[in-house]
Amino acid sequence: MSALLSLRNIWVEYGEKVVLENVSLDIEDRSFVSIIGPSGAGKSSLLRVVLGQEVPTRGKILLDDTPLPPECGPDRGVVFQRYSVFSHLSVRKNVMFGLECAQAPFTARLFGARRRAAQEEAEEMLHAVGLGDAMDLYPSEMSGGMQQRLAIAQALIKRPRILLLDEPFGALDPGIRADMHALITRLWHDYALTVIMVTHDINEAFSLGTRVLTLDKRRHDPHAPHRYGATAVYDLPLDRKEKPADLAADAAQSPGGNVDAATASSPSSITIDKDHNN
Amino acid sequence: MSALLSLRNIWVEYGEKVVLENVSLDIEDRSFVSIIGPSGAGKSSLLRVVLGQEVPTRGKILLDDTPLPPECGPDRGVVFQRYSVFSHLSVRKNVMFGLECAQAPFTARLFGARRRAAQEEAEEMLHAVGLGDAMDLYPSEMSGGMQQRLAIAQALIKRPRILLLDEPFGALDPGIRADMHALITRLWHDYALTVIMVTHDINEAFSLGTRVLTLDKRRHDPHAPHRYGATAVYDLPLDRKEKPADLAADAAQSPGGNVDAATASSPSSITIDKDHNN
Amino acid sequence: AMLVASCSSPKEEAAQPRSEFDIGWSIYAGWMPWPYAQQAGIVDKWAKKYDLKINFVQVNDYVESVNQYTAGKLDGVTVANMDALTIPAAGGKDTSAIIVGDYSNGNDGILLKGTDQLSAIKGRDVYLVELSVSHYLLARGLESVNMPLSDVNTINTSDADIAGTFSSPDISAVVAWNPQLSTMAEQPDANLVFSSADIPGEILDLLVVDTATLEANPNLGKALAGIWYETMGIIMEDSEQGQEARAAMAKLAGTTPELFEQQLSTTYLYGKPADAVAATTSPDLITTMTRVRDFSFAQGLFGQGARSADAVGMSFPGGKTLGDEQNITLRFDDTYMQMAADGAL
Amino acid sequence: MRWVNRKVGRTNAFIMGAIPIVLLMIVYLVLAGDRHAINPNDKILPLPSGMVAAMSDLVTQPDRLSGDYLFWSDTLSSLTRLFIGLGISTLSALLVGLVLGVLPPVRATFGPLVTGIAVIPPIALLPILFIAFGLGETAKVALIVIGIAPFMMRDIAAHIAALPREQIIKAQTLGASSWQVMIRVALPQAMPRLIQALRLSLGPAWVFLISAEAIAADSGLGYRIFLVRRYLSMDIIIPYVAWIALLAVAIDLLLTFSSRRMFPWAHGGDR
Amino acid sequence: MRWVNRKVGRTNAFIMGAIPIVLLMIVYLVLAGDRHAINPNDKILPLPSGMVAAMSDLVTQPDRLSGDYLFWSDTLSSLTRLFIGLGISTLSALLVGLVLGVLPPVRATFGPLVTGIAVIPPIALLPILFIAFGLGETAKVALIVIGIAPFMMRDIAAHIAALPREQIIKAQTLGASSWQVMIRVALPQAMPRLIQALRLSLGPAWVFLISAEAIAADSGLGYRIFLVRRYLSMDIIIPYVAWIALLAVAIDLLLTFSSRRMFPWAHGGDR
Ligand SMILES: Nc1ncnc2c1ncn2[C@@H]1O[C@H](COP(=O)(O)OP(=O)(O)OP(=O)(O)O)[C@@H](O)[C@H]1O
Ligand SMILES: Nc1ncnc2c1ncn2[C@@H]1O[C@H](COP(=O)(O)OP(=O)(O)OP(=O)(O)O)[C@@H](O)[C@H]1O
Ligand SMILES: [Mg+2]
Ligand SMILES: [Mg+2]
Repeated sequence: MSALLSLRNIWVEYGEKVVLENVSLDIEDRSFVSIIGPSGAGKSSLLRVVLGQEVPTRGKILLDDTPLPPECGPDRGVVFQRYSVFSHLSVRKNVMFGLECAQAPFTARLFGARRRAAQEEAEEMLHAVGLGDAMDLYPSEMSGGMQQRLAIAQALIKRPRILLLDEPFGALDPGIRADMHALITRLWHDYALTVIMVTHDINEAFSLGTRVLTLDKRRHDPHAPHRYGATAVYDLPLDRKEKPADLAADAAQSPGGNVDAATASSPSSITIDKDHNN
Repeated sequence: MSALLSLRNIWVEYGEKVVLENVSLDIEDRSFVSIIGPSGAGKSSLLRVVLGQEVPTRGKILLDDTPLPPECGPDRGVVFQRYSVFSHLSVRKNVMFGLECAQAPFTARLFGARRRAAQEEAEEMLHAVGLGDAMDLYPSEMSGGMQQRLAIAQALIKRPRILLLDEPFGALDPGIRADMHALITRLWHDYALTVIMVTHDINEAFSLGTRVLTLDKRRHDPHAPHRYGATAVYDLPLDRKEKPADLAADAAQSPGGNVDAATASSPSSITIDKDHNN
Repeated sequence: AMLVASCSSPKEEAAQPRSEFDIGWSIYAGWMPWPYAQQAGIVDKWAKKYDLKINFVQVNDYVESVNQYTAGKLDGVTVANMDALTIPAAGGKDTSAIIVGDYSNGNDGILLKGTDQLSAIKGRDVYLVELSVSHYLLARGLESVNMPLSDVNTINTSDADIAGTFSSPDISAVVAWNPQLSTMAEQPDANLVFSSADIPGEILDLLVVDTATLEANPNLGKALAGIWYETMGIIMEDSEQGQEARAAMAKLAGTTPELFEQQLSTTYLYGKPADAVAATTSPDLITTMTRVRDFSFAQGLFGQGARSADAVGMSFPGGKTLGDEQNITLRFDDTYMQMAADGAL
Repeated sequence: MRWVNRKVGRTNAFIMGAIPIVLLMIVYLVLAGDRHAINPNDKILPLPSGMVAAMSDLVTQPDRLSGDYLFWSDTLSSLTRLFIGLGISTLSALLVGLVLGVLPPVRATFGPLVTGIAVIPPIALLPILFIAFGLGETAKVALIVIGIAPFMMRDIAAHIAALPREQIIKAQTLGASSWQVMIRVALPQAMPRLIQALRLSLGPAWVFLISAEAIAADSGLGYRIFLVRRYLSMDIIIPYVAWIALLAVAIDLLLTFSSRRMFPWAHGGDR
Repeated sequence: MRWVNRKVGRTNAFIMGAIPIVLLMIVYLVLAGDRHAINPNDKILPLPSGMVAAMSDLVTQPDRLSGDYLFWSDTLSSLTRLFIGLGISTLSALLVGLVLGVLPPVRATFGPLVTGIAVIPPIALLPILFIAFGLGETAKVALIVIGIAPFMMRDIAAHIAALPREQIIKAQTLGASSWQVMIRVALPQAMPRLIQALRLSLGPAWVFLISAEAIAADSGLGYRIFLVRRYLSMDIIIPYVAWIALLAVAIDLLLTFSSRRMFPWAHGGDR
């Protein structure tokens, strides 16, 4: 198998409640996987498992064909659903943190020329996410969207092999969102990242991803809703270069449950967004 | 003036930083105001001022032509941008809280028949937001979108005169989002609410609102970005019954800054969403 | 506010006759007869005779017992002569010493490590309970070798902990009383260089009661004298009953009979009322109290108001007085001991 | 695996936790053995055999005079005082902390007073305290209460005052009055913290109990310790101290356990 | 306006805070006046004039023997001991708390020991302490440290262990090692809490200082209080206690202030 990351029969349970049921996936190196699915389906749980934050109750995960250690590391970057930045560091220092950890194992702080270099790199990234004016603020002084962008900058500066994004652009206005799309696409190309992104925006899922994965319950027991977990009900590889509009539309229509109700009623919005992105 | 809520020359400043600059608005009774604008423009700050959580540095706010007391009350409901529910109460009790406060001034708890009635009402609301299966969970056991829906149910059950929503549907998948749109529209009609909603989804802003307001900076000093604050740069009343598609498209194109870049590139998506909504 | 309010309640309204009284005691060889008497039923017997109720209340901390008496929470207390003068009497509380129970005859002493000469104490750090009879003993001891108090450096040490501290190697001089004294004397290199046996009759152990209460309730004095001398009769016997009584006292004091006998042997008990009357009426008592009050005044124990050693007045049997006659607050009263001697109780 | 991520199972945790304690005991035994080799009558570091001998009377023999088993009656008196003191402190901390935490005007008025009382070392007040409350149980309980209640009040008040402002706002938009905010929002969220504060106060509470018993008592663990301290009877003091530690650890565990049972929502991060 | 929402300005807060304190003083004066009307020599509730007279010697006159101004030399000795004790405790609390809080295996191994030490009342250990540390300044400082450091360690460790799991995860995805998590994530966030713990420990620290000075000392505020307790000199005890309270409040304010200055991010909710 040449897959970078393989999930084999993963189950995630919280006590009685089955959240993920028998999920098996292979994720290729340099792919951009979008994950969609109804709220509460287990998308964040899946990311947590891949991150190493949570250990699946059953099943195993292979990274480069070796079992993934049950801890997270700098090879996997993350942007959490609830923006989590270090509240005790200013914006600039939040972004520099990753650089400092890598370059100064002991002090975790840089000085002199190396500090200036790191600072410049951080500032460049902050400009890219539109926080050029907010370098010296503390997170508590920023709006929701600004914190979210800070979290993105923080994760991107490390250029991790695998980047896990949990609704990263949810709190952003369309203008900045478009900028971020461009930024992430560029970094993905330039640094050969593998990206797994959870989103609720189907346009976004299709326009950015090379593969769209729908997570939902296959079975539903109305008397014991926690009995069955979600799994990948639909897995659609897209060829970036020549993704046909109708295939995308098909894809959006097929998954069961809530998702299809919404997407079915606005098929053309996908077409439009495709335009917007190329 | 027959306006329900009047803002007169409101300024909001944090120390040196001007966030809102001279905002004046009249909001009619029973209107549905959508507020859009770039991240960090001051949308949440404006809601906080209307809510009474923050006192503007200058200007005054009139509710029914009397100055608004600088505190919040049950006449104004709110859903915050970062879902804030009571972490020590189960889902059902979170929603019942408002009913219990109103009906039992001293114990803030209901018993017997009244308790059952409140419980039923809460459960009905929870079913409406799709949390029928999660009544007994604590917020920490729920996904982001579920917490957001809980916050919405909690605010809606009180049927406040003025409902303030700060990106309420941001963390929801399209299917549930459509359900929520229907729910909010129904409640707005049935209970004669006045709604002020911040959103980043321009389709949503136009399809739900009777009036769309764009908040942005009019002036920008590149050397001192905090010098100037945002204000309502564009204020567009929509006639619900016969909102012409091209007017909406016009509106989206006119505001300055980032917003227009994004909306201009996807004009037709607005048209589509209008279809979806009626 | 509650704190302050509750201590203002016991005013000087004690002048009416009452039938219930609280007497405080703390653990010391010379005072152990009191709790023993209570346990053995002697207290009840005499109280019934005079139609009174007398409670003996143990206070673990000696100073606290005297403070409680001074504050009016107790009607009487067991106390040493010096503390009776400097705490209640100097505080304006009119106090009568109705029973002179014993004097310390070796129960207080100065211990030095590594020498048996008192004069070697010069320049050392001396650990003791400052401003107590130990301090007085130290002053008298130094006087006997012609040294002023300033030749040593005194360090205040709590009486409960002094035994523990002496085992630390950097401490070489202590002044203490029993039982701590004998505990420390067991240490191999400790020497007793001066003790209260060298100044017999100067450290007296008394039972004092509030003068106003006593005047209103003379029966209290009679009952207490009756209790004391009946108990003395038992415990000073060499019989099996006496031995048992002393063992019971040892238990009450938290020690073994052997150690307690040892402590009793350094306590001169006035077993017969006549002996106590003789000691109280002797002019030696006035000499002793003069020494004690001069020492106390020199140490500032009479407080800021006191301009001279005469500030606090004392009276003795036979109308003799010492100090300010307008402000007599400590009265040595032999009435009840005399009644006991006369068998008039 | 990085150390931050190493989870320790229950059994392992138990074994690992026991190691340093056992080591300390061994060190003690060696030292005590050394001292006894030099002076067989050494009182300062008694051997276990000596402690057992000294304690067995207190534990198993009724006192000749009172008929009580001294060790057990000491424990009973001390625990009674401790629990009354802790109970009063907890209750008043909850009431005062709640009011101070939720209502800024009350905080402004009484906050400085509580701070003032909290910083006055109660030991310095001992002379005043016994005069005010007499020699009965009241004074001992009062010392515990004065010693720990202001600390707990401040802690609870600070915790409540630090609740996210959004929660208070939210409750008000849902129609809650000040009173309702207090009992439905602040109170339940203060409860786990209250238990936490109680746990932290246990140590000081014992200190004050023992100090009070040292001065005026005729039974109690602290009384006994101070009584035999005059004779340097470490063979009684050390077992008593160990017993106190054991009781304290048991109470601590009980509190932790009940907090987890009663307020599961507050311990989500612990799983 | 609901009471929850009433903000109190600085000046008002000052005035309101002073009211109950002033009231208490008036009550005291009335009571003291009453007692003095009956017994002009009353020692228990001295009048201010008496306190001034008693204190003026200590404050302004050098002592005959040592030539020191007693009040000031007492203050100096006590503060020196206090600050050394607090310093050592704070430092060790930071180190131990950090390690215990961040590294679960270390917590499993040493957590029970720290809890055990924290719950043993140090007062009961006094004899052992003297033997170990002698009677000099070391023993006094050691009593303070033993008295408060375990509490602070537990508090810091608990605070760090309760940091959102996401933060630790996040730091690790950014490449931080255990050590880096400790110094860059846990340490800075523990600092405001450390100051808070220090504030809460001030009261107990004074308690232990005074206890230590009561046991063996030749100067210090606690020494003086326990010395004059022998003759119930409330005219000295009360001013000394008030002075201690004043010092403690001053330290408390200083700590609050510096925490706000140094860690503004931790006090965002306060504005
Ligand atoms: N406590 C504070 N101190 C200083 N500045 C603040 C504070 N709170 C908010 N701001 C600033 O106010 C501005 C507006 O914030 P606000 O949260 O109102 O933005 P917003 O329009 O809601 O943005 P978003 O869409 O990202 O939520 C931001 O630039 C932010 O930096
Ligand atoms: N700690 C927990 N205990 C119990 N159940 C939990 C816990 N955490 C998550 N769950 C459950 O797991 C399910 C999946 O949660 P998850 O956060 O993965 O959903 P999601 O797909 O990310 O949803 P959203 O789009 O709303 O963020 C939810 O139904 C939630 O109730
Ligand atoms: Mg999620
Ligand atoms: Mg916002």
